[in-house]
Formats: sequence, structure tokens, C-alpha cells
Amino acid sequence: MLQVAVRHRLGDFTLDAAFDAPQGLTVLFGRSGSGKTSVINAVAGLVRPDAGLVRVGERVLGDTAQGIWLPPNRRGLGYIFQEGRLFPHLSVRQNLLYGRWFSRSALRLAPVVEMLGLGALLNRRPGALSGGEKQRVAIGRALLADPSLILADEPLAALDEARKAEILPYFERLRDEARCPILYVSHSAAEVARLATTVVVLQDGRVVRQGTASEVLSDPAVTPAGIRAVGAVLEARVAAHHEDGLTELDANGLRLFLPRVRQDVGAPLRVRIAAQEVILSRNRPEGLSALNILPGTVDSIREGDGPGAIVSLDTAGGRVLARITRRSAEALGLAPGVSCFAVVKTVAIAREDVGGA
Amino acid sequence: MLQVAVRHRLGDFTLDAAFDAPQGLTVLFGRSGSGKTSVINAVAGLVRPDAGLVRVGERVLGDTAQGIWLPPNRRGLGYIFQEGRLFPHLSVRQNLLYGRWFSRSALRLAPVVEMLGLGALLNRRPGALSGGEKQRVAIGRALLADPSLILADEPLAALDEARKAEILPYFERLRDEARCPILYVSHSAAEVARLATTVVVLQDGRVVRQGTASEVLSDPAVTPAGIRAVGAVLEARVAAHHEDGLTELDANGLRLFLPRVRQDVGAPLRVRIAAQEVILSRNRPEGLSALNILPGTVDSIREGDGPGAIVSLDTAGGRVLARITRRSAEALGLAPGVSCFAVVKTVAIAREDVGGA
Amino acid sequence: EPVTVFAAASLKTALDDVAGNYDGKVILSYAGSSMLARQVQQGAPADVVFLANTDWMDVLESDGLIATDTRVDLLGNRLVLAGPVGAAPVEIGPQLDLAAMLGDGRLAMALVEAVPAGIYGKAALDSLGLWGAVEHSVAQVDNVRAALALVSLGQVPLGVVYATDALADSHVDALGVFPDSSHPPIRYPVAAVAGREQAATAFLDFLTGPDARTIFASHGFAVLGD
Amino acid sequence: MEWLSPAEWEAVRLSLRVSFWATLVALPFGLFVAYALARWRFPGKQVVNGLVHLPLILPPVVTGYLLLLVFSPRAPVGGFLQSLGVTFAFHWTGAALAAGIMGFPLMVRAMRLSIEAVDPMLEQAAATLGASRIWVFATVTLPMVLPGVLAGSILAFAKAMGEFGATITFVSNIPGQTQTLPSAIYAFLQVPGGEASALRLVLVAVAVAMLALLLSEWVSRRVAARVGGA
Amino acid sequence: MEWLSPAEWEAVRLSLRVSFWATLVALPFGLFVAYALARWRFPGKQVVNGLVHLPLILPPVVTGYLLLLVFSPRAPVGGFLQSLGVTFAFHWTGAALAAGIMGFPLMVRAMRLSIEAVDPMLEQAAATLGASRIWVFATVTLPMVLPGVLAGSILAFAKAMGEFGATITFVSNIPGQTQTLPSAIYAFLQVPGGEASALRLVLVAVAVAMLALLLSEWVSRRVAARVGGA
Ligand SMILES: Nc1ncnc2c1ncn2[C@@H]1O[C@H](COP(=O)(O)OP(=O)(O)OP(=O)(O)O)[C@@H](O)[C@H]1O
Ligand SMILES: Nc1ncnc2c1ncn2[C@@H]1O[C@H](COP(=O)(O)OP(=O)(O)OP(=O)(O)O)[C@@H](O)[C@H]1O
Ligand code: MOO
Ligand SMILES: [Mg+2]
Ligand SMILES: [Mg+2]
Repeated sequence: MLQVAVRHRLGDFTLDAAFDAPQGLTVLFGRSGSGKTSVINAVAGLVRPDAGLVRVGERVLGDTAQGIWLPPNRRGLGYIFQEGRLFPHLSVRQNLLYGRWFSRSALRLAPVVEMLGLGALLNRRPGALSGGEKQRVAIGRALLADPSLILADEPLAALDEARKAEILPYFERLRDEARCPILYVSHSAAEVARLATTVVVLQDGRVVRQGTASEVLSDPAVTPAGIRAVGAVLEARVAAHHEDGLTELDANGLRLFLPRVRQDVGAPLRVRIAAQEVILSRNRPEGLSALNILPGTVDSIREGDGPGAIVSLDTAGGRVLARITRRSAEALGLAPGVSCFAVVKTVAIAREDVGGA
Repeated sequence: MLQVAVRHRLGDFTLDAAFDAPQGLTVLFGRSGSGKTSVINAVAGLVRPDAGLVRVGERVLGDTAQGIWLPPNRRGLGYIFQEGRLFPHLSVRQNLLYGRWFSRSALRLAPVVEMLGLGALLNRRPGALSGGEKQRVAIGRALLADPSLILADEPLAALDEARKAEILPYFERLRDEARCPILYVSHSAAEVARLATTVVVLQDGRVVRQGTASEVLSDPAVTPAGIRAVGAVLEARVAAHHEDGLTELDANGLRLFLPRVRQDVGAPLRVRIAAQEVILSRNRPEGLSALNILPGTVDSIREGDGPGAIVSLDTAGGRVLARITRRSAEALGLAPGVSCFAVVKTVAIAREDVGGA
Repeated sequence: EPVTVFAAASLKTALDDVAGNYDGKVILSYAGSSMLARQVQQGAPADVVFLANTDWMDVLESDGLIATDTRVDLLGNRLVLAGPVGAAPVEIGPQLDLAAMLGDGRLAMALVEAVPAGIYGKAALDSLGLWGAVEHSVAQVDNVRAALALVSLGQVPLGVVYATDALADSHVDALGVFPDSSHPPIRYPVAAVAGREQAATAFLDFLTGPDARTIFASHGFAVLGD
Repeated sequence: MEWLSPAEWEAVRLSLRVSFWATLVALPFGLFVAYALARWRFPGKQVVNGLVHLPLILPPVVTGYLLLLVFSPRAPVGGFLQSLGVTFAFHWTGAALAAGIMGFPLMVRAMRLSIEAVDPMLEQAAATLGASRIWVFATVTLPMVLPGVLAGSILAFAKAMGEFGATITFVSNIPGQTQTLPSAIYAFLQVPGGEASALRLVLVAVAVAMLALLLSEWVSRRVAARVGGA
Repeated sequence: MEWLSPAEWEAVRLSLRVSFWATLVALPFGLFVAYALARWRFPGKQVVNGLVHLPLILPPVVTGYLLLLVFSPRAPVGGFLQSLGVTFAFHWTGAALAAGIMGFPLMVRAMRLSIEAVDPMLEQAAATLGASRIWVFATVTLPMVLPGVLAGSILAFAKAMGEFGATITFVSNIPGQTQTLPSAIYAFLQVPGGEASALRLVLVAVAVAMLALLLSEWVSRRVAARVGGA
């Protein structure tokens, strides 16, 4: 769906990244300076790389081998820049509507303004906005251009958690309604797990790993976002909505409870379970406040530098990772093949770790 | 130590904030547009408010009632701006050293460059840096000015987790070595818990809550950073460093295990325990991978909008919060006065939730 | 049908006066003689040219741009040594110690190689044997009027200007008159532009008539052209 | 009291007309050249740049003379234009042409500086939102360089109000047709005792130009206030 | 072939000297005035602005005449300066003064535009790092407005190379002292058949100014490359 291959030199830095991503939201993941923005700029056509190919579905946006390199305005983009780049001479409203002058269809302003909480700011100029407000206007401006490819470079970095929680579902919907492919840079594992169809990990300008969110985030060898990012992603289906505000999921026969989600019964769902939030027990624990108890078998134990170890557990619902201390691993006598129980709090599967599949 | 009182109008927005913070690091916490940057700008002297008083220790930086309002350059600042503001005509090295021209003492460049990973970039111009790299240079520039007051406006927002983990201890050390007071804006509960001596919560330009990190973050009514930020902070002392990489803490007689910390035995320490990572059990659980089991008594149960409830538990080490489902609360028969056990994973107390007190 | 006259700027006061007494409409375009001549060369819409310089009229004549039979050297002028009001008059001749009169001041003149008043002035000083003594004290300006201004403002003690100029400036007196023999005759030639004779005739007639003569004379010009 | 004679009023009117049209007509050309010099690379760029500055370097009389040589009805270009019904020599349009050319370097420099100061990142942002080059220019670049366009225009206008050497050489000093304020002032200064009359005209010229200047400052401040801060 | 006579060489040298000093001396004043107009609010600001533009609006002869009125030894200012040993009358310094004044509006506008384009946020950043106003100016503002300073200087230099009317009126044409290229060119144009000689000098003037222009473009590009992107 989205095919990107770029080779380009920037001073000492050489970008040489190629990946091929299916429909959906592709996250570019990697440390500061790894080349994420450079890739996006090439896809946007703002940079003409030494050699490159960019294709969205059947549309070839650029192919230096064929001498094609469409200018940005003919690529149908909605680019949320890392640094805002609002038009200082236009009001917030005019900034938001800028892309509409050039797009065929007219998206409605109101819902986007509502989602981003920009209602009171429409007549202001960007110079009179706070940092987070600017960022929200930048998001709105890109979305309202009715793009056929969204490029988002850390769109939520400047926002508070509450605001993030309001905007994330919007990206989810864009992804799910197959409106357009999205290329998304993020440093947040939670965002990645929730949004990513595909994760592309960059390091020093090269793609070092690519896969589904579950694959990449389950790989403790990658953990580019630090130890907290390790986690497994289970595929499940909504089984029932309970009256006390809980939703019951069915992950291949395994029951999981989590706070009410908006998906309908029967809808597929992805649940990220952070490794550090999983407790292991040799016996089925009783009388705990945690509602999710998943029986499984130890697949492997990987010991890291510190006092911790990552235990990989095969359950009926898929692989679950647990990050525990070596001391506990020894105390419990864990070893490959040993069966045990993973204890996961209901609420530990927070809303931002849940996304439509 | 740091006394701030500012009244100022900006269009429709009225800032009317006053707080008084002890030595250490004061976090300004609040949603986008709540006035955090405005407060910092007034403290920096970039804005002369309609009425205001800013005092650091005995030094009066500004007092409009007395007609005093020192210009920024006479305030001894190190301001890390929300948007970088690097000097485009200077190299990274020159940017970093800019403040040194005007400060009495000469801090050494090397350690800061090392910590921020800027070694390879020293001869570049800011135009040729990635977003995160710019932000790191901005941090370095402020620190190297040898300030007597640090103002940091979301300094780590653009950085990946690994990089954050490298920089956070530096701020901690600045705070602990009483080098200078720090006023710090952050949206991240983890950062706040780890760094804050005092948290000031802003809402619509007003201070709605102020207190120690433990007080404010333990207050589920505040939770300005979303439900995930709720947590309690325990005061403890390092009891022992174990060979398997764990450190044992003593929180008023209560034993806590967590991954090795750098503090020496006997040093005071603060540990944030996120409410959502606590599991409750009526009986002392056995055979779990979690090493920390804290006996306590239920103090109160607060039910929220969703399926969850916050259980406040009095333990020997202090108050601990647990966020569990109402279903579990009922199943366990929890009620004020009931005694139960809080189960906390060792690694759930991740390094970033631990800081010197 | 108005008549358009391109005239040397130094004629302005007098010619404005004359035109005011003419009962037809006259359009007077004043500029430097060289400029006017070049413009006529390029087809300027002039009916009459009235220059302060015979050389340029000769050029126009040889280019066939004026009606030769209408050319008249209408006015004459004299060169004077101008000084501040009240300064003692002097006799201008070879004996004059101009250098001493100047002291370390300068002698204001129009450009001595380019502008008529300057060319005449240099010729006069030369023929009187005075040029060598003052050569390096000359301050040249782009027109004779500016030279007069230098004297008038006291910027220089003395200047070589036309008698008409000295007469018109109340801050300046003519301290002496250069002998006519010391320089080529100062002539103001006037002529109809070739092909425009018809439009020009009436005004040319008036210019050479008695009324105009009286006016020119009152401005200090010598009226020739008989 | 009749402060200005009818002919002098005519000169004021003419100077205004000449300056206005000189500025207005030069504006699009100036903007185009400024943009090209600021943003494009093309062979002969320095030649264009030199040509633009030429009227500044040459004594005005020379510029006027060159104009006369090119545009006089006797010259090929002037003759051709005349056959199209366009006359410059000895016509107020010629005064406007001369004034426009003399002010051109000032106009271009101011605009070029402003264009160079526009952050290309904003233009890129506009392009990603679908704006073609010309739209980017019209909706982003142009509004942001308005202060420079204004500054350039007011410089050109002031220059046009004061231009004399090239004008009088090119179009002469014909009252009612090509006699601008500076030419009228010049004529007064050529005769002894004309200072008072010259002074009156100087004051008029200064008053007019100051008005234009104040107006431009006011507009510029309003524009700046709109753009204020990024 | 002797292409230029010694006197003409002298005029070339003098024009260069006059233009160089006119530009150099005007620069700090221009920068100061530009900064004041761009950044300060003070009573009489529009008066200062008007005064700066005056040489553009007035016919050069008038400017020269006014200079004469102010700086002649009889006038208070001129007399006072002379008592200090500063002479302008009939001296090349006077030519430089006239040229500097005529180029001043061009210089100030270019610098002012550049200063207005500097982001005050960067100046604030410098202030928070301990830089006093003057240091902020020297280390942040000035380096960032260098292109404008250069542009203003080259405009003023070019103008000085071409200035004629004010110069000759103020300091006359004294070979070796005040006879600049434009006066020499003017003189040639006054006499029939002088065109060829005038043309030679025009070519010299153009060549010198173009060299200066190319140099300024080159420096400006280097500066821009250093600042390039934010
Ligand atoms: N010049 C101005 N005119 C009017 N309102 C302004 C102006 N500048 C800022 N504001 C408003 O003041 C409020 C506070 O802004 P401030 O920049 O202090 O917010 P903040 O807390 O730093 O937010 P963020 O986290 O998004 O950076 C915002 O609502 C903003 O819209
Ligand atoms: N003009 C340039 N010249 C030299 N190197 C450059 C230039 N622009 C960028 N780089 C380098 O290229 C690398 C990739 O930059 P890029 O902006 O793509 O990083 P990024 O992954 O987006 O990082 P961040 O998360 O910090 O924004 C960085 O190391 C940067 O220093
Ligand atoms: O204007 Mo003239 O030709 O110097 O008399
Ligand atoms: Mg980036
Ligand atoms: Mg802010």
C-alpha cells in the first residue's frame, strides 16, 4: 500500500531506508536523530533524495529512476510538522481552512474544531497561542486538507494526557475507515501499540526492524523506547459489555476483562499488555483484585543487564510477556516449559492500549 | 525560596497565579493553555505583568508594587524554551557556550555535551539538526549558562524514552545539589513524580492546587494528566543493595524492593507507586512474582465515572493508592477499615518513578 | 495655438517677463543649453530654441535642425567679478592681483571646460594673464547660478558670473566688469526649429521687437540682433 | 493669497500623477525581479542584478540621456513604440518611466530583502496543503512580504517625487506636460532671486511625500500587527 | 593607448574614496537610526523618519543647497565645525558628506527591514542567557541583519558613486579634491562631441560599482548560508 525507498545524504548522515507497509497506520519509531523526519520529508516531496521511490497504492508519488518526483502540492498530503509551521499572518480559522482552498471536497470544520478544542481560538493569530494550542491547530489544518496520505511527525508530543486521549481515537478512526494511509512518528509506546498497523524501526538512517505492532513491541531486543515499552499485543474479540462498566473480551477462548470500550460486540480488538504490568504465579491466585488470570506455559526467559528478566509465556490467546525480577524468577522456579499464571489487572489495560484491529 | 505572584491579561485570558515553593524543583502542571508558559515568561522577566512579584530566596527579581522589574539578563536564568529558540547563525558549540560569555564562572562543556549526546553535532548549525537534537542543544545551552534559576518548559517533550532516561538524573542532581531552584513544566506524571519537590497545578490561569508531589499526585481529584497519573508517593530510605541488582528500601519499617538505585545506603528516597499498578488481596498472597507486599487498612474507596474505584490504603510506609474495578472491590468486600494487602511488582516501580527526596 | 520655447535656464526671469507681455500662449521649457540642444536633436516638440551658447546652436544648425534664416544672436551679456555687497570696486585688467583678493578663499565659476559662463570666464582670465595665479583656487559648479550662490552665501569671496546674475542678487555686487575684448562675445542665439517656422514666427517677431528689448534690457542684457 | 500659481499647481498634480504611476507600474516588475533574485538561480543573474542597480550608479543625467537615445521617436525602439501609439519622450508617461526606472533599484532591494526573510518552511507547509507555486506565493509569500513591498513602494514613490536629472533630460521641462515639481524647482534655482519660489515648491513636495510616508508607516504597522509573532 | 587621463584617474580614485567613506561613516548612524525606527517608540519618530527620507524627496540640488546653508563657514554649524578643524566646504569630505546623506535613506530602509524581520524571540533568548541589550544587539541582532546591512551599504555605495547634483552644489568641482566621476561625466556632456569621453567614464563607473555589487552578493550569500534555516 505504502512503499517507500529513500537514499539521501545530509552532511555526515546517510539515510538509506526502505519499507513496504500495508493499508493502515505505519509508525516510524526510533531515537532522536535516527532519520524519521527525513523519511517523512522525502515522502512529502519536500526533499528530492539522491534516489528514491514513493508509492501509495497505485499512485507513484516519486520514482527518481523514472525521473518522477511530484511536487508536494500534487501529492494530496496532510503533513503535521514536528514544529507547527502555522501561517503567522492568518487567523486560526484561516490556517485550518487553508488546505480546503485546494482540495476537491469540503470537509466540515466544526467536528475537527470540536475534537481539538479550538472553538475559542478561531479568531486568534498563531502568535497568541500556547504551545499545545499551536500543535492542535497544526493537526486540524492537516486533517482538514482532506488528504489522501497523512504524515504526522510527533503530533501529540506537546499535549497533555487528557488531550491526547481525546485525539487518539480520531487517528484510530482515520486508520480504520481506510480513509487514507498514515505515516506517523511517535516516541510513545502506548501510542504505537494503540495506533500502529505496522511499525518501522529506524536506527542511524536504516530500517532495522519492521513488523506489526505486536511483533515489534513484543521484541525485547528492540525496545527502542526504553524498558517500559516492552509488551505483548493480543488479538481478541468483544464478547460482552457488562453493566458495571467492564467489557469482556475473548482472546481465542481466553477471557479478558477491561474497562468498557466503544467497539460493538463481535468486533476485533487489539490489547497491549505491558510486560512490566504482568505478575506471574505458579498457582492460580485467589482473592486478588486483578480480574484477568491467564494460564500459560513459559516459552523462554531472557535476562537483561539489570535485575530483571523477560518471561515469554504462551497462552491460549497468544504470547504474553512479563517483566519480573530474576529473584522472583528463581523463587518461582520458572524455566521453559513450566506452566504458570499471568495476572493482569483489569485497569492496567488502559484505554490507550486498546485499539480496533 | 521561590515566590511568584503574577496577574496579567492576555486577550481573553487572565493569568492570576501565586505560589510559594520551597528549595528544589517546582513543577507547573496543567492542561494545554492553562498558563504555564505565561507564568514562566513572567518569572523570566520577558513579560512585565500588570502586577507581579517574583522572589528567589532573598533576591527580588521583580516587584511591580515597588516598581522593580529586572530585565531577563540580570536574573541569572537558564531558560529552556518550549520551542527551542536556538541561534541560527551560531554553531551548536557557540549556542552551547553563549551564556558563558556573560556568567562569572565557567562550567565545563564536556560533561553536558556527553550527557546530551551532542558530541558529533558541535560544529553543525541548528538548521541541520533533528527536532530532538535541537531540544537537547537548548537544554545544554541553558544549563551551561550556570544559572541561579532554571526555567524548563517541557524540556523533554521531543525526546525518546531512552534519551529522557539519560537526562532526568541530571535534573535530579541539579535539584538535590541545591545548585539552584528549578521551575519545570511537564505533562508527564512520571517526570513529575520523579522530579518534583513541589507541584503547582494551574487551570485557566489560576493555581488550583499546590503541594508536594506525593500530595498532589495522590489526589485523584486532580489527575490533570489523566487517570494513569494517579499514584501515591512513599518516603523511604535505602536499606541495602543486594547482589542480584535489587535495592531494598525501608519505608518506615515496610520493606520495598526495587531495581538498583544509585543512592547510597541510608539516603532518603521517594518512590511513586502508580495506583493502577497496585493489586489488592484480602489474604497475604503466596507464590507471586511480585516481591512487594504491603499490609494496610482501607481508608476510603472513591468511585469514579467508569468501572473503576480508587482505594486508599494506610500502610506503615504511608498512603498507597490502588485503582481497581468496582467489581473487584465488591468481590473482595473492601470497605473502610478492612485490612488487606497491596501487591506491587518490583519492576513496576520503574527507575523513572524513583528519585532522591 | 501655443508656441513652445526651449530656453536656457539662465534666461528664466527675463523670458518669463517677456512671455507675460506676449498676447499669445507661450510654453517655456527651461533647461541647460546642452540638454536642450540634445533634446532638439532627438525630436523634441519645440518651436523655438533659445540658447546661452552659440556652439550648441552651431551644432543644431549644421545638423539642419533649425531654420537657419530665423537664427538671431539676440542677446549679449557681460562677465563681471562678483563679490559681497559693499566690497570695494576694482578695475579688471592684467594688473589685478586676484590671488591677493581671494586670500585663501576660492573663486567661484561655472565649469570652465563645459559650461559657457565658465568657458568665457577662463578665456577672460587667461587673456588677462590672471588664470595661472588663480587656477588652483577655482571652485567650479555646474552652472553660473550656483557660482553666484556661493558668493551670495559667503562661501567664497569672489566669483565670475554674468552681469545679469549679479544684478539680480541683492547680496552680491559686481565689483568690476571684464573687458569685452578679454573673451569671445557672449551671445544668446535664438532660432525656429526646422519645420516649425510657422508656429514660431509670431513669437520670434515679438522677441526681436521693441517691447521685448526693453524688458531684456531692464534685466541687464545687452540687446543685439539688429 | 494665491499660494501657488496655476502652473505650479499643475506641476504638483503632474508630480503626483507621475510618481503614482511610476510606482504602481514598477511594482509588479519589481516584485518579479526581486523574487527571481531572491529565490531563483539562473544564468545571468548577476547581470540582471547589475542592470537593476544601474540607475543608481549612473549620474541621473546619463540615465536620462540613455533613455532619450532609446525612446526618442527618432530611435528604433521609440519609433516602433510610437507606431503602436505609445509615446514616452517629451511626454508625462516618459517622466513616469524615468522616475520608475530611477526608483527601481530601491524598490527591488527592499522587496528582495523581505522575500529572503520569509521562512521557506512556511512555503513548504503551504505546498504540502496543496498550494501550487503561484498560490504559495499569493497566499503565503506575498502577505508576509507586504511590509517590504510597502517599504519598496514608498522609497520608489519618494524617489519619483524627487527625481530630476533623468526626467528633465528625457522629457524636458514643459509646463503642464512634463514639468514636475523638481523641474520647476530647478528652474527657479537657475535664476537669482528664485529661492523663495523654489522654497514654496520644496515645501509642497515635502508635504506630499511626508503624507505618503505616514500613510505607508501606518499601513505597515497594521500589517505587522497582523503578522506579529510566529 | 592611454585610456584615462591622469585627471580622470584622479576622479576615479576620488569617487572611490568618497563612496567608501560615505558608506563607512554612514553605516553606524544608519544602523542606529534603523534600529530606533524598527524597535523603539519615541515621540517625534515620524519626524525622524521623514528627515531620513528627505534627501530622496528633495531634488539633489536642493539638498546640496541646504547643505551649503548649514555647513558654510558663515553658518553656525559650519563655523563651529571649522573651529574644531573639521572642514567640508570644497573638500572631499564634503563630497562624502553629501554622498552619505543622499544614500542614507536607502541604507536605513534596508537595515530597518532586516531588523524588523529578526525574531524578537531570539533576542529574548539571548537576554535570558545573560546578554545585556547591547550584547544582544551585537551577538544576535547584528549578525542576523548582516544581509540587510550589506544590502543597505551597497545601495549607499552605488548611490554615492552616481551622486552628482548635491555634491557639485555643496562642494563644487575642484579637480583632485571634489571632482568625482559624475561631475566629470557631466562636464563632458555639456560640450558638443563630449559623448565619447563621457561614455568612457560611465563605463569605468559601472565597472567599479558592479565589482562592489558582486562582492556584496558574494558576502551576502556566504552570510545567508551560515544562517540558513532556523
Ligand atoms: N498574546 C495573546 N493573546 C491572547 N491570548 C493569549 C496570548 N498568548 C497566550 N494566550 C493564551 O493564554 C493562555 C495561556 O497560554 P500559555 O502559553 O501560558 O499556556 P501553556 O499552559 O503554556 O500551554 P501549553 O501546554 O499548550 O504550552 C492560552 O489559552 C493562550 O491561548
Ligand atoms: N542539513 C543537514 N545536514 C547534516 N545533517 C543533517 C541535516 N539535517 C538533518 N541532519 C541529520 O540527519 C539525522 C536525521 O534527522 P531527522 O530530522 O530525520 O531525525 P529524526 O529521526 O526526525 O529525529 P527527532 O526525533 O530528533 O526529530 C540527524 O542526525 C540530523 O542531525
Ligand atoms: O543653463 Mo546654462 O546653459 O548653464 O545658461
Ligand atoms: Mg524529527
Ligand atoms: Mg506552554
